[in-house]
Amino acid sequence: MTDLPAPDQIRVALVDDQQLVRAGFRMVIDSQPDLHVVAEAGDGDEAVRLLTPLRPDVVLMDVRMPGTDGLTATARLAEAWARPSAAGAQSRIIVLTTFDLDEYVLEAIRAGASGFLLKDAPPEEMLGAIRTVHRGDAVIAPSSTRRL
Amino acid sequence: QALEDRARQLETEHEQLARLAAAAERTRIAREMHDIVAHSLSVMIAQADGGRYAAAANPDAAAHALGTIAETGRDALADMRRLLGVLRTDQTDDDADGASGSTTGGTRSPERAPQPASGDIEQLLEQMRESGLRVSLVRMGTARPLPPGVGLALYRVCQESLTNVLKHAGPDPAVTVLQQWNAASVVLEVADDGRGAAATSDGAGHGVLGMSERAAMFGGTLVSGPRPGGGFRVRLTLPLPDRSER
Amino acid sequence: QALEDRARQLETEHEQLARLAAAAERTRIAREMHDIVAHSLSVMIAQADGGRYAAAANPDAAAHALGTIAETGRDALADMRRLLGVLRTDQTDDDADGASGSTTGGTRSPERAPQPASGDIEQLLEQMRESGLRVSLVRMGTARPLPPGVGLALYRVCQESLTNVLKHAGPDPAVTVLQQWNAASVVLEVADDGRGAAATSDGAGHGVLGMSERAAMFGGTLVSGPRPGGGFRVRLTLPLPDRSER
Ligand SMILES: Nc1ncnc2c1ncn2[C@@H]1O[C@H](COP(=O)(O)OP(=O)(O)OP(=O)(O)O)[C@@H](O)[C@H]1O
Ligand SMILES: Nc1ncnc2c1ncn2[C@@H]1O[C@H](COP(=O)(O)OP(=O)(O)OP(=O)(O)O)[C@@H](O)[C@H]1O
Ligand SMILES: [K+]
Ligand SMILES: [Mg+2]
Ligand SMILES: [Mg+2]
Ligand SMILES: [Mg+2]
Repeated sequence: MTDLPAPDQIRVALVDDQQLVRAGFRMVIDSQPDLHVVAEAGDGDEAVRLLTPLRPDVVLMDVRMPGTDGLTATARLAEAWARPSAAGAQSRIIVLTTFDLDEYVLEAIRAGASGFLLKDAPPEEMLGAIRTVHRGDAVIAPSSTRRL
Repeated sequence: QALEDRARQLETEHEQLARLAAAAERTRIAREMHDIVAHSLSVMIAQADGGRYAAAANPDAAAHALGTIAETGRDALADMRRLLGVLRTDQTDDDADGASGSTTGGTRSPERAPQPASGDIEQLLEQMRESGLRVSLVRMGTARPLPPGVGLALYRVCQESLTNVLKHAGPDPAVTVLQQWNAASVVLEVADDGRGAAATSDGAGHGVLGMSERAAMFGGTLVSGPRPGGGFRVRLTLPLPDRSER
Repeated sequence: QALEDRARQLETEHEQLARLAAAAERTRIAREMHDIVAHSLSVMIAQADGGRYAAAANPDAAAHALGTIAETGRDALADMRRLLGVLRTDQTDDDADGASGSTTGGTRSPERAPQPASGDIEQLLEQMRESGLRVSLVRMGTARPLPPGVGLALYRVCQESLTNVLKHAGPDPAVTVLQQWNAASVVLEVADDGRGAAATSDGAGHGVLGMSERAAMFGGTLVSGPRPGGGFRVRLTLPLPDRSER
C-alpha cells in the first residue's frame, strides 16, 4: 500500500504485522503537517521488497513478525541503503517492541537501526523520534538507555 | 568431610534452583502473554492515540476507533481467560505430579492421581470450553493403564497444542481432540480449522521441539503441520505394551 | 550411611523442587496477570462504550475517553512488564506478595517499582471515579502498618471486585468500599447496588478463585455473593497481629 506525499514532508513507512496498530500509527502521523505515511508492510519480507526501492525517510519497524522478523529486515534494508540515494537522502529505521528486551536494543543498533522505542511510547515521543532520526540523530527510549 | 560438604552444598543449591525454575517459568509465560494479551493492548493503545489525533480533521475517526477498541478488548478478555485456563490446569497438574507438600497456599486439594492421564485431558478441555473455545473430544478404542510418564506426555502435548491454537489459529477456531487406543499404541491428535499455513510464524518454536522430544523419549513420533484443506494438526503416536500380551 | 542417604535424597528432591517452584510461580503470575489485565481491559472497554454513546451529545467525550484508554493501556503494559520481569537482567525472584514465599529468600531487584499497597486503594478509587463509576470509601478504625504482602492482597481484592462491578453489575451502579481496622484483623468490603443475583454468571471465575487464594495465603477468609436486598458484596477479612500486643 503506497501513497503520495507533499514535497517537503518526511516520508514515513510502517512495518507491523497488526493492521490495526498500523492504522492507529497512521492516523497519528498523518495528522502532522510535516509527516506523511507513504507505505505499510505486514512482515519483514514485504518490508524489504516494498521499501528497498521506495527509500522512505523513516521506517517504524516492529520486531516480532511472521516469517522474516524486524531485526532481519532492518539489517537487509540498512545494507541496501548503505549508500545515500542519488538524491543524497538517507533512510533511517526506528525499531519498535512491545517488551523492552535488552538483546533487542543491542541487536537493533547492530543491525543498523537509528532508534529504538517501545511500541506504546506516547505519540508525542514517537513523533519526536521520527523527526529526530530524520535530522540524523539517534534515539533510544529512556527505559532502554538506562540499561545500556 | 566431603559428604557433609556435599549435603550442605546441595542444600544451598536448593534455593538457587527454585529461583531459576521460577525465572524460566516466567519467561515462558511472558512469551505466551506477549502473543495473546500484549498484542491486544498495543492495538487498543494505537487506536486510541490514532482516533484522538485524527479526530480534529475527521470527527468520525474517534467513534470508529472507540468501536474497534471495545471489540478488541472483549476478544482479549476472552483470550486471556482461555490462557489462564491452561496455566491453572497446568499448575494443578504439576502439583499432583509427584510432588508432596503444599506449594502455594492454594485452596484446591491436591488429591489426584499421580499420573495425569486421559481424565486430566478431559478436565483441560472442559476448562477451555468454559472459557469459550470450541473443542470436542473424540475417543476411539478402550482406555487402559499407561506406562509411567506416558500419561504426562499425552497431557503435555495436548496442552501445548491447545496453547498453539490460542496463539496461532486466529479468531474462534473449532478444535477436535482425538484420542485413539490401538492394540500396540495410543494416538493423540489435535486438529483445528484455523489459519493453518497462513498463520504467522515468528520462529520461536520451543513448543514443537519440546513435543518431539517427549515423543522420542518414549519411542514414539510426533507429526505437526498445516492441514491440506486448511487448519493445523498435531499427531502424537506412542507405542504401548501390546494389549494381547497383558 | 546417614549422610550418604541425605545427599542422595537431596539430589532426588532437586527436580521436584524445581517443578514446585515453577508451578508456584505460574499460579502467582496467573493470579496477578488476571487482576492487572482484566481490570485494565474492563476499564478500557467501559470507556470505549461510554465515549461512543456520549459523543453524540458531547464531542469532547470521545476525545476524553480515548485519552483515558491510552493511559490505562500503557499502565497495564508497564505492569505486565514489571510482573514478568522482562525489564530486568538478573533472574532473581520477587516475593512481593508472598505467594512463592517458600521458594525465595529473595534479593529484591532495585529496579523493581514498588507493588501497590493498601494506601493505593484511594488512588484506585480515584481512577475508577474518573472513568465514571460512582464509588465511595468508608474507613473505620485506625490504619496501621501491615505485614508484608497483606497490603497487596487488600489492593488486588479491591481491584478485582471493582472490575467485577464494571463487568457484572449492570449500568451505573453505586459502590461502597469499606475498610475497617479491628483489634486483630482488617476487613475490606466492596458492595454495589447493581444486578446482583440477576447477573448472568458464565462460571469462568478466575477472579473469585484468585481472591480466595489470596485470602487463604494470609490465613483470612473471603466471602462473596449477591446481597439479599439486591446488589453484590465481597468481604475480605485478614488477621493482623493484635494491636494491644504491639
Ligand atoms: N494451531 C496452529 N495453527 C497455525 N499454526 C500453528 C499452530 N500450531 C503451531 N503453529 C505454527 O508452528 C510454529 C511452531 O510452534 P511452536 O509451538 O513450536 O512455537 P510457538 O508457539 O511460535 O512458540 P513457543 O516456543 O512459545 O511455543 C508456530 O510459530 C506457528 O507458526
Ligand atoms: N459485582 C457483581 N455483581 C453481580 N455479579 C457478580 C459481581 N461480581 C461477581 N459476580 C458474579 O460472580 C461470578 C464470578 O466472578 P469472577 O470474578 O470469579 O469471574 P468473572 O468476573 O466472570 O471472570 P474473570 O475470571 O475474568 O474474573 C461472575 O461471573 C458473576 O456472575
Ligand atoms: K500529514
Ligand atoms: Mg508483531
Ligand atoms: Mg507454542
Ligand atoms: Mg472477575
